[in-house]
Amino acid sequence: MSDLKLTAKDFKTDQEVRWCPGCGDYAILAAVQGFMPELGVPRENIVFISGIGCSSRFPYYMNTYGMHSIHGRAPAIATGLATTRPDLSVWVITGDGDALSIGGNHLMHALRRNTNLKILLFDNRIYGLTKGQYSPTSEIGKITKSTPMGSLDTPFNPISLAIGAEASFVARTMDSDRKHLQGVLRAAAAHQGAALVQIYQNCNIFNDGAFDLLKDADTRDDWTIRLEHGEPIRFGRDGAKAVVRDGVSGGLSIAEDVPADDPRVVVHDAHAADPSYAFALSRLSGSDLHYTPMGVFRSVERDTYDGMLNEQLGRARATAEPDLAGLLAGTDTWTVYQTREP
Amino acid sequence: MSDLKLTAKDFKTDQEVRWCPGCGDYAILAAVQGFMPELGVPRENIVFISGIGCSSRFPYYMNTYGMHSIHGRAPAIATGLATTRPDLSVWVITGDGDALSIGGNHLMHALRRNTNLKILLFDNRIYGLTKGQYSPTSEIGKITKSTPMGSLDTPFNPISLAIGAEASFVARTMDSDRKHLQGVLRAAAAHQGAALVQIYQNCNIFNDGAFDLLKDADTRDDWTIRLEHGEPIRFGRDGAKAVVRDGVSGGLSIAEDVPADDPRVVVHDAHAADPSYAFALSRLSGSDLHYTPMGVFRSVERDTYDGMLNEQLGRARATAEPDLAGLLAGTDTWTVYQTREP
Amino acid sequence: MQKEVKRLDRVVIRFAGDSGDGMQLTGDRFTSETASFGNDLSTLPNFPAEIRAPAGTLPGVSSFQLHFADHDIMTPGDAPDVLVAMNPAALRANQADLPAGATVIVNTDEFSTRAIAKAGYAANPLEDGSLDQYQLQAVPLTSTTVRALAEFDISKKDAERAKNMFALGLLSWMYHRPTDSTISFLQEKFARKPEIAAANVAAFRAGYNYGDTTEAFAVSYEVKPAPLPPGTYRNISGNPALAYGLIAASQRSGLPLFLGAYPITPASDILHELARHKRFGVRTFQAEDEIAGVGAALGASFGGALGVTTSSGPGIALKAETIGLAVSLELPLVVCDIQRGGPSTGLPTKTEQSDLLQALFGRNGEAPVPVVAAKSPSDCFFTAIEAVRIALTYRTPVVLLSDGYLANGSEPWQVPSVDDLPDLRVDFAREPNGPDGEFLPYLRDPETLARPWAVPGTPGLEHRIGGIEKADKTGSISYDPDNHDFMVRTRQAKVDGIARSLPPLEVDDPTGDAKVLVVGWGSTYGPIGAACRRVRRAGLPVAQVHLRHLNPLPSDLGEILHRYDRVVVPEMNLGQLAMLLRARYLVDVIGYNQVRGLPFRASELAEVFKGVITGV
Amino acid sequence: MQKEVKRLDRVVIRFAGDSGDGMQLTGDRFTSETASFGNDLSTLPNFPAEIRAPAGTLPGVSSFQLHFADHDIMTPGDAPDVLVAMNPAALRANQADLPAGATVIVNTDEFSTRAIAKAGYAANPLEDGSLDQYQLQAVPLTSTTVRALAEFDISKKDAERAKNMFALGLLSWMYHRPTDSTISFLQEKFARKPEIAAANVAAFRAGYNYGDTTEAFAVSYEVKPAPLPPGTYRNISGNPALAYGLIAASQRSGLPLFLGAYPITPASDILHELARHKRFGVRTFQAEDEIAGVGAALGASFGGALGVTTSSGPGIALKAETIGLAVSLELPLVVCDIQRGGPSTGLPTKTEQSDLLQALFGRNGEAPVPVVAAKSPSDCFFTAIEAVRIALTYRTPVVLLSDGYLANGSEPWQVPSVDDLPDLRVDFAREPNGPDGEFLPYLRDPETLARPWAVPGTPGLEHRIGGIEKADKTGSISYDPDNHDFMVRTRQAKVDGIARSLPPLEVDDPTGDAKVLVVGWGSTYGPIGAACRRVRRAGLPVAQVHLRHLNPLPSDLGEILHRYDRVVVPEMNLGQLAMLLRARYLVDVIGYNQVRGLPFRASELAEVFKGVITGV
Ligand SMILES: Cc1ncc(C[n+]2csc(CCOP(=O)(O)OP(=O)(O)O)c2C)c(N)n1
Ligand SMILES: Cc1ncc(C[n+]2csc(CCOP(=O)(O)OP(=O)(O)O)c2C)c(N)n1
Ligand code: SF4
Ligand code: SF4
Ligand SMILES: [Mg+2]
Ligand SMILES: [Mg+2]
Repeated sequence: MSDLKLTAKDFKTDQEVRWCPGCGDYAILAAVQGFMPELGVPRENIVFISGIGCSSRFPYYMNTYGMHSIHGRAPAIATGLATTRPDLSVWVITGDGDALSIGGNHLMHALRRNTNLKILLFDNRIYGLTKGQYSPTSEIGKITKSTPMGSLDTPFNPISLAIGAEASFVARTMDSDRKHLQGVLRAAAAHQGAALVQIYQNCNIFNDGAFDLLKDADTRDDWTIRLEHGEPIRFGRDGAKAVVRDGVSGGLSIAEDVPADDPRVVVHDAHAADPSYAFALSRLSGSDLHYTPMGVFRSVERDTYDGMLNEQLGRARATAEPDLAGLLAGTDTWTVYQTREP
Repeated sequence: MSDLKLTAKDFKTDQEVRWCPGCGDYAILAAVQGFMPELGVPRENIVFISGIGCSSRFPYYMNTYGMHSIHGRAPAIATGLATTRPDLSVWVITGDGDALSIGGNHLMHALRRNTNLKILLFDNRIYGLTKGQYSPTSEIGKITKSTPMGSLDTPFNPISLAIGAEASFVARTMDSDRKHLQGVLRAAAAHQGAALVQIYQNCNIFNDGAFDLLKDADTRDDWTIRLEHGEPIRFGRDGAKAVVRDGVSGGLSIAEDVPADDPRVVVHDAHAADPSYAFALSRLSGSDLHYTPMGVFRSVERDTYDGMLNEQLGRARATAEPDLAGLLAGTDTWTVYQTREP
Repeated sequence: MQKEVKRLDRVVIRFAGDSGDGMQLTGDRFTSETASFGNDLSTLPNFPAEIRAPAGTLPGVSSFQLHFADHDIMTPGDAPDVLVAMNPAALRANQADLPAGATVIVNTDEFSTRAIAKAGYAANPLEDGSLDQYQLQAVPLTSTTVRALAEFDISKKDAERAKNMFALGLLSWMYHRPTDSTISFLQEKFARKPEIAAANVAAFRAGYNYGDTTEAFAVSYEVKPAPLPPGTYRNISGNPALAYGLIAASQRSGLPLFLGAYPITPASDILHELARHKRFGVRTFQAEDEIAGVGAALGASFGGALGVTTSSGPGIALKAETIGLAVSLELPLVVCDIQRGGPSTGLPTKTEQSDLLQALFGRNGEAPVPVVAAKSPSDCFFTAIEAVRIALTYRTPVVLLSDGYLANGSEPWQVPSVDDLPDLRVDFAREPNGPDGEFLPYLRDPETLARPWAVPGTPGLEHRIGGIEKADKTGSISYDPDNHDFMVRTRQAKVDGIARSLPPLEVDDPTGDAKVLVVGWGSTYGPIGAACRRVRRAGLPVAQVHLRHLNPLPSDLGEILHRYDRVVVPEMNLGQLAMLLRARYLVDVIGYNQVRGLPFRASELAEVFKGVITGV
Repeated sequence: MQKEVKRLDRVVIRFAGDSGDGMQLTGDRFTSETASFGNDLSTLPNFPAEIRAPAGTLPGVSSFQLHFADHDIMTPGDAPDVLVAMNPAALRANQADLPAGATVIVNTDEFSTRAIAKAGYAANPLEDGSLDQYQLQAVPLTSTTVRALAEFDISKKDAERAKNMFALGLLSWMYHRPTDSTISFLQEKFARKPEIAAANVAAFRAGYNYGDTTEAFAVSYEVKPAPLPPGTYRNISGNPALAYGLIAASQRSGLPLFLGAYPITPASDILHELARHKRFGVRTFQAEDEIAGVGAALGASFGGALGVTTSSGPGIALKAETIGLAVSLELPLVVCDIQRGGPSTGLPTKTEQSDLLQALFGRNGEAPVPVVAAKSPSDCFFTAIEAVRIALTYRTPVVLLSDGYLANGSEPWQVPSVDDLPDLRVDFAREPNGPDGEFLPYLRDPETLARPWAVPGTPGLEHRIGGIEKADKTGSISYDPDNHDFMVRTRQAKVDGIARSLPPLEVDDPTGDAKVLVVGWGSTYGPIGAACRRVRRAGLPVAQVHLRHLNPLPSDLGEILHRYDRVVVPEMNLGQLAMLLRARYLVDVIGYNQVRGLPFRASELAEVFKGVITGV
């Protein structure tokens, strides 16, 4: 689609990348830089805005406009930019702490407002930059510097949370699976409105191997549920596992050895108007990653905040030209002619 | 259950109530004061903590311990209190702006942590105290002082949001329906952990009649779905309407003229482990209130944050008595004997 | 019968009633009648934080004070010559402010035994002689209004509601106010309910005629127009003036205005006002909280818009971290703090000047921010324009301080001509500025030390900025000790350098022989000015200087302070500017401080100044 | 062969390498060896904000400086006598600080052409003579370590990792350090991996023997123990000291400690430390953000706990509104600000003193808060206890200021005996205190002006408090102007009154004839003290006073300042305390300011002081 002839290299900066060797962030950076040319948007019209965290250093490494802002506030800052500059492609880079701990409220509101933002949440289930405290996605009972006897809070399921917050686009992908990651980015970029992409990311220093179950060749296929719109949800080495709907409870569950023609097998519908289905999908996996759906959970079109606001401006303007003098004078003026009386 | 012989009057204070005449808050206050004796907890062990808003003036009118804190922060403040004082019955009073706008993040985290708090959200779908701007629950397109051309943000569905945030108890009730309100309070009080109770509340100054559809005798029964655990979900004047499950999509929907023995009718299970069901229920009503479930959507038991933390303290103590001198000295000391050498 | 007409040079009227009695509306109407008549005027609305505190109680009382005159005046007046009390509570709540001889118009219909007791009176004040020192006008406002509206087909409740219009009519007669504007106002306001509109107009006329015909009202008063400089005038209060100033600045700079705000008293009306002017390309964003409000404004500025956020003390506290980011990013941003009583939630609907130090120092690290303050309702317009000028010229966040009194108080304003407004156009960066054809986002303008503003969409200027310390010129992350020291001092020097762009201060020292200088800032301008006039009338010399710029302080201020034997600084706080002046100039300034949630009384200040002068 | 042993009175060693080279660990070990040997010491860790910036790059360099001596010392030393450089980048990043004649130990294995270029060297510094002025010790650390561990069955990577222990062994030999503690430390650290443990111990020993046997190392050095006052000592850095102080205060007050915190550098370690001591009834709550952290702490205080929150500049900014609420509620609360470089995200891992004004004024309204500051790592312990004393006695939030240097730097500490710690027990309100048997939550103690602390669970004392202005005594909502003025002044008077509880300041003026006074606060204590010693050794008199209390300022400070001809205030900011002193005492203090993210150098300060003294 792009006739700009941009390549991944065009999106690299001269800044040396300062992540730990082996950090999953490198793979994500490479995948994003590799995808950017597809956007067909000139570099000057792309903006990356991040909060604070290892992941949030990302914008420094993208040769576009960028802002490394403050902890948790990127969605709010990006909202102001996207609302005034609909001509830009605005991306938010955030982490599980940045987006879900301090920044949870901004994220939720950005999603319900449906401002045109692409939000990439690097989820390593840990606070990396502050050296390894548990995060809102850390599994319960996690031993960290701040929880020597184990963490106590039930983690958020970011997909469930986003759907509960009226998100119009929600997806999940993996740092190491470049093809899948880029596929999800493609879908997110095509979506009109706010898109939340949860990217499982390995922090090899403070939470190494967190997602190995979904990476190791010998477990990957058994635990990963790949979602393709319109396709029956089958998975497992030999495709014998499937997501089926319990006729009674109506809930979704996993069935083994499912015959090819089994009617109970759910056909994935990312465009379902009722978010209940996507929500049910999001509950198939807990923090143990047992049966983890990957891909686009939900993608429905809805008017965007920026679109509607700019439309209101247009309508207001259509009714009458702006008249500053008239505004200042208002309707209730009087005139003084004479000067001081005797 | 109470042998304290307290009455509603014992919970009234000398402060004159400063809400507008006709405000729904009066009814809620009366209902809560009427319910308190049932708690069977002495007044001195009850604490009401609120944020800021008309609704948040509530604690001043309860003759218990109370704090009228700052905007949106009540859940955080109450968390500190409930965690250190498990002997207290801690109630949070908040509004749709206080809880879902500025305070959204604290609410979400309080729910996932499951600290033992009873959170009463007075939802009048408007900012009352600041004289009528739209709130996160206001219907889209709402004309207010701050949105003369109509609001643009898709409102939150507080029930969906809470379920997406891993809430263990979520309910909805109505200011004017004292019996139902008190029934919900009873269930919330009995629940071990964080309970969110959304109370539809009429602001007769800035959003009058917002919930009339569910109050007026001639529409009430047709639009209100009363949830009773273990009961088939039937409603409507003659009980001919019911919540049924679509066999194919598995989604929930409303059916008219449902025969008494129709198997499709859903039997309400508030204790369902999978929150997908409660979430689906929450989607039956949009902000137009068309088919509004009332009652306890979800109530599941889960360890509480305060319980687990205090258990950890107990375990730590069990291993060894606290020894301050030992702590200060640590393991790496040396002793200086001689004084200045020649 | 022909009634006597007395001529007065000035009158102070206070309308007082329940929050539900529409006193603010009544006051507003009387104000615009008075404005269009051509008097100079100044108003002071005063209401509780509750929306409708319970009827008949003291906390429920809402009042509106108006001072108008045939000469220019500076304050809403210290004490009312006339009090209109719609019920016993309104009488009791305001009685203390009444000088002997004042006229008191009471609505006798509301003086039931219950109401009298509810207000906390032991006995009926209308009968126990406790009002003997006043000229009491007992008028059954409610019943007379209801009777006057007998033939209208409206509810009794609606009829009673119109009693405030009856009262307005009565006072309009007493002071020869023009009535047309009110009548057309009512017809517009109730356009959708013509019956109600007609009833209110009728009540208004009935009140007017009541004065004209009733024996009790033997005298009416005439206050001639004030000889204001020729021009077109309107009445305006601070919040709309501020909103207009922002729109004007947007128009004159050619930058779209973006407001990110979260509602809070007394700042909300700026959001409301701006939301009505989308036609000017104004985008208003009601954010989820104050942090998102300022964050969105900063994001808009990054994109080349005029980013603004408005709030009051508690909200400004929440914005601190983001303002610090703006200091580090060096992007334009205007932060309006409409101050109210503090600390914490404090007194939301009352006025105070206690956020000055928060504006200056309420951030982590060395994070200098220019601060400007408005001195009167209409001055909010020009102060907003000045705040924008500084923000755009120096690429910096600017804090604009107003307060609850300016926000809601009003005064006549000579409408400025658009062409006289400053040209605020800015040059965005368009070309690389580096020696090797690269773009250096922190290469500064040698004069202003401002960095280039390169907005997304500009090819070749792609760059990254952030809150971590930046290397000089390149803006890349740098932990170098000397670079940090340099950048910290450079940001400070940039803000200090703004002083070079400021006009010399105007010292008001008519006789030139004053030994005492009064220094003020913000909304104390009126009371201080009025007090200085009194002092001079009393034959004592006194000088006055009022600061619009609190940071940086004007270059000539130090020299001016040292010219006088004594410097007095009245503030509605515990001495915040006083501290700054002492630290900066080592001058032993005398602070006079009140933290009562109300503007100073001119008479009181005058006594203070006299004391200092005679003490010299 | 018998090697020469030289005696030294003091040595400054700096270990430098990649973030991944374990330099901080190496430094810590050398420090505790040195501590247990009985030297006085002071350390300065210095590392980048990134976790593992890329190997071999300048930004990736992490260093640890240690100063130890046979006498008492006050700083980590201005310049290293010995630099251990694990790679070219480490050499290049630290070379500038090296005085001529310094010993430089480099790991030659890492000096590949690529690595040399990566560090930005044009040529190999080991060959181009650019190190001629130093005593160069070229040691193939990596390869020698790997060879030494040949027989261990561990990965090459693990073997190479042990090179820092080899270096530690070498320096332990050079300076006659006791080795047992390190060996047992390694066995503990790698308890779960015995092979790794054994390998590291072997590497450590190999390094030791390498020094002993290699020709190149002809000399070893002896630094005798320092004659510290008798007692039991330990080495401690500021964050653990602060955590212990809080635990001690909790024990001495009998109140359970509740910490509400959100992680942030350099404060996180306090959360980590306290989380390990649940046995003391310590509850640590990692909140969703800083606002929730302080909010939860305040809620805990309301319930009768010792509520504490810890953060650094950006987080403190976010807590501003809630601290204002605490001011209004008048509940005990301790807010610890471990300052770092600002503004905004600034320099997260560097030190600075630039939050003083934020601590004092970073809130809306008149919201006075007591402020105390620690002067050395171990002093964080006593400062925490003092902060708690003030919070509990006066029922107020207190800000405790520490900084990145104190947080991570360490020094020997004479372990106090528990019984010598102050008794901090408090009396909760138990009975109604009103004339009519009612409870008045704002009826104050006449001496301290503290209000009663009535905790939930106390029958008969049920009451409501909030952030809206309160009526005196009853605490009910009040909009009364005079009440507000009274409450504002009373809250201020309460904080001012704390000064009456402070001991007289200790002015260090040995000769008694000094004309110049140096005033400091916080972590500048060491450098200022060391500088004063140098000045005095040079025969010039100088006086020093160091402030623990920044608000209120001690009652005798004004008189002390006026005693001297000149007052110098060195600060790692642009002059924040200087401004306060000028405003309060009208003294023309001279500020000496550096904002480099590093502690002052004693030598530099000494020159500044001399300049002022000779200038008098
Ligand atoms: C206001 C504020 N609070 C706290 C911090 C400290 N801090 C920086 S990043 C971070 C969390 C990082 O975790 P995450 O968002 O998951 O990013 P990651 O480093 O794991 O990629 C914290 C607590 C800060 N910089 N600013
Ligand atoms: C930090 C802060 N921001 C804003 C406000 C102003 N404010 C007070 S209440 C309120 C919203 C009230 O709405 P809601 O929570 O729905 O309560 P209601 O009045 O409708 O009961 C706002 C914006 C404030 N007091 N403090
Ligand atoms: S700490 Fe973890 S997340 Fe951060 S850069 Fe290192 S590996 Fe990546
Ligand atoms: S404004 Fe609305 S919510 Fe507030 S007190 Fe009045 S009626 Fe109730
Ligand atoms: Mg993370
Ligand atoms: Mg509301």
